[in-house]
Amino acid sequence: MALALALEQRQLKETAEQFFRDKAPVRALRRLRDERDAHGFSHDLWREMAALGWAGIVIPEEYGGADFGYLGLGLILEASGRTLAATPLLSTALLGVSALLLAGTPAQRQELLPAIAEGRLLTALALEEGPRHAPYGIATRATATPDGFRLDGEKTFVLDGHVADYLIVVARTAGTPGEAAGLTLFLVPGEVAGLTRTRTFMVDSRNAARLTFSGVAVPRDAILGPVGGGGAILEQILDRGRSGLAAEMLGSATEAFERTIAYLKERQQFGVAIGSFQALKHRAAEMFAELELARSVVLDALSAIDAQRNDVPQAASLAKARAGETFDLVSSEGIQMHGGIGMTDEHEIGFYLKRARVAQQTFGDAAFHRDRYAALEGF
Amino acid sequence: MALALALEQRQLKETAEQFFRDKAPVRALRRLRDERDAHGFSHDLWREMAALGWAGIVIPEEYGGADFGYLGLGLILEASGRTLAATPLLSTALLGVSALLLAGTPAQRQELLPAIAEGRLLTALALEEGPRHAPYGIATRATATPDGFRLDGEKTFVLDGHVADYLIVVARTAGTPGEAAGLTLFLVPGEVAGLTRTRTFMVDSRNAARLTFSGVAVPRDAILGPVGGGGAILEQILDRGRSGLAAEMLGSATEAFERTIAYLKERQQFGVAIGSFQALKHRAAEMFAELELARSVVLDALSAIDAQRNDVPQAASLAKARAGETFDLVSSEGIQMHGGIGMTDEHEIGFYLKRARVAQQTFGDAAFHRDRYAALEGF
Amino acid sequence: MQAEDDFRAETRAWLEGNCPACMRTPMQEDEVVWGGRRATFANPEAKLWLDRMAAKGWTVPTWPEEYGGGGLDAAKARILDEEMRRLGARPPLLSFGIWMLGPVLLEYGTPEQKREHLPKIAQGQIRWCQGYSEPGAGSDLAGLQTRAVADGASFVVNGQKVWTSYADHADWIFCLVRTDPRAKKHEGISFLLIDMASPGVSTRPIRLISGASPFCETFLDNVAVPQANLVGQINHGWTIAKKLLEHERTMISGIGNRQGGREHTLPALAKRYAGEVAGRIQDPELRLRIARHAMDSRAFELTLRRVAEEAKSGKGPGPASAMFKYYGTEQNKRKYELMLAALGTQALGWEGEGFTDDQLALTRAWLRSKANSIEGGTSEVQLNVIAKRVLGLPD
Amino acid sequence: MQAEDDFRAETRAWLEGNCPACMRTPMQEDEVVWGGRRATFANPEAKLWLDRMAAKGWTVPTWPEEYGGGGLDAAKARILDEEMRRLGARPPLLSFGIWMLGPVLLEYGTPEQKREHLPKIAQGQIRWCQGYSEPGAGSDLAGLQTRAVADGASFVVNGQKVWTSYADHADWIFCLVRTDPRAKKHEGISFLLIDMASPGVSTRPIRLISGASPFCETFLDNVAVPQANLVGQINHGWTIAKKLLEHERTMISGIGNRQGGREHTLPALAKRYAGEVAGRIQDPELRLRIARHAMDSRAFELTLRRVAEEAKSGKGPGPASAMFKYYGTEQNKRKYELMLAALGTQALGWEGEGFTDDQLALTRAWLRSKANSIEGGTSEVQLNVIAKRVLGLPD
Repeated sequence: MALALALEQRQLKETAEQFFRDKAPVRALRRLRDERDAHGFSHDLWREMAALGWAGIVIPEEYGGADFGYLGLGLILEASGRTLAATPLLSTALLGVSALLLAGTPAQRQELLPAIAEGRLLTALALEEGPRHAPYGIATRATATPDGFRLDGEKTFVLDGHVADYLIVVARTAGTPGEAAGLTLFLVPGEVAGLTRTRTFMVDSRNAARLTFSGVAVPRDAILGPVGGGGAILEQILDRGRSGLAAEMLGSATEAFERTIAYLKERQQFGVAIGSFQALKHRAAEMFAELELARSVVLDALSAIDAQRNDVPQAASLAKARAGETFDLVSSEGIQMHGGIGMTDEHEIGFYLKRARVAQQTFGDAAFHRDRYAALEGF
Repeated sequence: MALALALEQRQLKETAEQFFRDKAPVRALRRLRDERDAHGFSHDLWREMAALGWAGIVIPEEYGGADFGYLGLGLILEASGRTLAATPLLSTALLGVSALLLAGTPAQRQELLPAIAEGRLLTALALEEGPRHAPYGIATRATATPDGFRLDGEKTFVLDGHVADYLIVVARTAGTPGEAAGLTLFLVPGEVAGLTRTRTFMVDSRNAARLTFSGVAVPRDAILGPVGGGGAILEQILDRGRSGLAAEMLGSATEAFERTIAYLKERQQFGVAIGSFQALKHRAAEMFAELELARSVVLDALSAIDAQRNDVPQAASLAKARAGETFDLVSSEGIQMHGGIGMTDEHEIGFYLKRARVAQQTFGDAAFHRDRYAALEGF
Repeated sequence: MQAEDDFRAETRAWLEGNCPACMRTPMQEDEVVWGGRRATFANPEAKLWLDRMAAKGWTVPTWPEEYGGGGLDAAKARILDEEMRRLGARPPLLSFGIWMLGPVLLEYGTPEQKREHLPKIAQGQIRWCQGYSEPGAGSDLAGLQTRAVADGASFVVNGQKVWTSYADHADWIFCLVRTDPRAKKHEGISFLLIDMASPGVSTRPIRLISGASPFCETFLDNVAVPQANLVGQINHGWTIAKKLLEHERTMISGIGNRQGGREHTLPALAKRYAGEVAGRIQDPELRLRIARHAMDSRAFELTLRRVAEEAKSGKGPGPASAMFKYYGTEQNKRKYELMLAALGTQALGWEGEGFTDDQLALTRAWLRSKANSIEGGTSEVQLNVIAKRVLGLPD
Repeated sequence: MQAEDDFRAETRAWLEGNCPACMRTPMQEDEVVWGGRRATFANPEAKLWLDRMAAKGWTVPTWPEEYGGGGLDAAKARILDEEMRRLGARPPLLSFGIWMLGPVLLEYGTPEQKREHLPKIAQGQIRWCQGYSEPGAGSDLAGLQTRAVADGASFVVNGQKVWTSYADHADWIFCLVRTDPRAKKHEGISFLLIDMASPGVSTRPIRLISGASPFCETFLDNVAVPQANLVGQINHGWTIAKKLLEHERTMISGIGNRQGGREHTLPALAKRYAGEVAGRIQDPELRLRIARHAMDSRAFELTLRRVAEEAKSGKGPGPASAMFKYYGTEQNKRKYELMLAALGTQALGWEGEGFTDDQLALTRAWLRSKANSIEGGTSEVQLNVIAKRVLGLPD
């Protein structure tokens, strides 16, 4: 296993960092917010990313992808995290592609993966139904009909759900909320009779949709993976999502940290740079250690996916928990160490604080993953 | 309710602090340890304390006590904690007296309380059976016989159990371990057929005994409180014990803190006192805040007992948890801030570290009391 | 004690008779009466209530009657406070003039200054704001650069203040200004009163990460201020400033406390959003964190009470206010982080559909709470104060 | 690669043929071979194993052959290490001479010094200890006061060293001494080798809070040391000292790691002592704390690996060793605190009946762990180093 990056990977990372600095700096996110952009991200930017091969970075070459693996995708997510770039990387390049790779039929893959790689098609994972991550807490029902299934239920916090061309809907074909068994995944077009989509405005200036399914009819070939056995696939999709999101959070936390360190060197009070105060120094050094550890677990989780290791769940939970707590810490300390100026909307450090908490709540917070890790490790 | 001390109480506290500084400094504890003292405390010291009225400080005047209440006893415990004085205050003046006051028959009180007040009689609470506090985890059986009961079982970590004239034994007359119902308290002489007592040497240089009861016969008038209903009384005894122990820990933590602050002012490195380093200053200031909060909750818990408030359980859990964590913190930081010299047996700060962990484990650690507090508060 | 019992009876009767019914309900933020030239009242009763209280001097009960106060001693003032609480009566008037400037003028003001300014504060005619911080002088407040140069009977003031709360609604501002740039930095500062209607004064609101805020930037551009508006001695303003900072610290440390009522809802919210099993919050880590917070809050509340009691018996709180400021604000921040953990994505809405008003307010309140440990002296400054003034650790 | 494959095959065969069976089992602390004039061996095989390895130069595989080393390059040394691990072979010799003094002499020693001292280290004939800290010079190591005054062909040394591990069993000591008391404090220090059999050297063991310890105080009373025993230039000893400190830091940061095997038992211990329900540790807070610790340990272990890999590809660890020292030792302390929480009063015995040997050893190990964040540079010093040398924060 490689935790140190190879040359090719380091180059990708540098290219990506430069790209986001140039094309999607924090002020681009601010503009999306201030203009209440209907989509919540820039389609032009996404097309440029697709042209660079990033939309299809984990897609096999036979479907027009770059086949660069999850570590490669993680590096791009990390770079995007530095500038808090709002893109469909998570919803589409990571979650949508993973679902298709893990469970798609050849026909489904052939239909969707090339279009995703070209940046022409967006997906969204319609999972959550409550305010806190609960992968098995699904009440949305899929009722068998002569032609397929009928979907009824409500979904919340669906990233890019209002613009996705295809929704990957987690519904229950059997069992009761709380059970892993009885879940089934469906590929549902974004525009379909009976589906209402409402865009919500989140504190991190990203979007997320609420979806209402009332009697949405889906054909049999919309089933993604085994009927009633979607739980195991969902966990695999989520672990990839968690690892990729951890990479994004790592990038954001690293950037927030570096900005804070720069401010500590620059800001003068009592005739000296505030970075000369030992209490702040020690807190900065502790954050450095946390970031170093976060970097290792993120790389390990991504490598574990690429190597198809059997400890992917542990590695993903470790990465998500630690990257999340590190980002929470660094963004909170970022505000405190910037003082009053950091509290103003004019300054950018606050955007990191806001993003940290939304990312923390996405796919399970640190407490969720600590509990899961302990259970996976048998205690 | 009074959280600020009245003049009379402040005087008692000062007297007690002076007494322990003179008569039972830390080096007295060291001597007890180095000489492997059979009792683990000084009987002479206890007689002096009794002469000052402290053995019977919560005993009503009709039984020869000072009737000064639990706040008074707490002040003496706090003072004793400053020098880590090993005395039967906890086992006898607090736990034994509380048990008799709460559940004793007039005859039991008349027989024992005056002797306790005079310093002639020691008691011990024989409760625990495992390494972690579990008031209802009692397996020791009390089987009814024609003349009374027969006790069979093992007890561990019985403070002063090897020297006590009377043991207050928590045994099960019904039910199974884990249940509150079915517990009964018994007053058992320390020297009785079928009872084996082994003194253990704890890391804090105090003593605690292991007791084995095999077929120990006790008469019916040895029952303390209602048969099978001892659980509720036990909790009341324990809450008084927890509050008193919290007071002792507060004293110890305060002393460890003050010694550390003095060292920060005295120890020179890099040409300045190490107390001028801001990182240490901030940690010292945080400890100060913790100590202030600990002081308030300890006073509140003691006042709650004296005022017979119905939130004694919450107040006791709050006091025990917070005093314990504060003492843990301050004693750990005490070692760290003293550096190498603090690690030597020659220096006294290490005794505080050792006492902190034993006191933490006595009557439930902070985690136990957080869980209990939440349950008591209905969540 | 008879006098006090009589006073209590009179007060109770007067309040019963004079406090309008709608002034006996909990006050929303937009119903606060701040007074001033451009005073607004949510309803006519609010104005009536202010006028009646001001007439008795009870907007500032302990100030001398000659300056518009009630002339009450501490015991009677406490009785008035208790009786108002008993009735649930709203404070008729809130203002920085009452909290901050008034006490300063009473101690340091000239008779003319007292006569001029105190009655207007008491009656809510003039609204004051505070001009302390500057862009380059935050924690290092004494590093302020706003200059006041004597010019005949006036000072000419130039500079920029920041974090001036409600400056855009205030009539006057009390300012720290540098009058001797060559003196040591704590020694060249003076305390000046400035009419914001003077030419050269302008303000601009500050938008926070939580959205709109009462804070402003205030620009002073060749503002002429009569020398009569100097409070205390020239170049000795720092003494006044320090006193005011302690007031401010105590005010802010109360934040967690004032909103104390809400904390009790944290377990309830957690049960509702995170689920409950057998009466317990389902998520074990969340439950433990909430228990820890509840215990810390209770301990903090008991400490506030203990120190207040000790203060009564002669031991003043002194630098302990730094401890309260530090702990109270950090505890308040933790409360909001726990709210977020409990409510998950429902506490992360910004605007628009999908969230209740309460949920959206919570998001903003969480963001706003991050300033608690910065404003009124950062947590770091408070820890420095404790280390130095309470523990006596060397510089 | 052929050469390496050949070397691996040869090495494997040699080890198979020469490592006694009882040297292939895990080593207890009292079985360590430290060498020296008064060397002790737990059994004859231990001596045989040392002699055989020393004859091949494999007690110090990378040292030059002329000084008793194996003359292996890094690749071959790694192969030897791997093959020894494969077999479970014990290290034939541990010593401060190998870890610390040897590398210094190789870099700074004169040819005479190398010829005199290195072979004796390699063969375990002389046991060394380190004389750095002094009672008044802990974190401020450069504040040391032990004086060495040139007197003819000798230095006369006076002073006191502390925390000299195993000084009571060592033959020689390498010391930092002050040779120019008027120079700036980092500039008047020299690095001196002292035979502990010299008149005027005495030692006294230090008892720790955990009981007996290898640490000593070492007193130097008019000790005459030949000038030929000066390593490097006079008054330039600080350069050597800094290099050695980095070695030490790295060694100590491995503590948590070396004992890593045990950490996996923490959940098992917690289940046994604190109970389990449905496969979970019963106490929810203990379970969470153990989970947090297990995750932190895994993250730390991955970081050690990552940085080692990056070092191979050219990016040296550099000041990152301070991060490892800091985090590793704090993590080790947390481990023992968790052990105590899990085992309750059974981890709080001091001696005598009522506790198993393992339990009593745990009590002592917990106490001993408190020194981890003090020895080899305190945690505070490590954080200072990170802030300054990694983050570039100003003094």
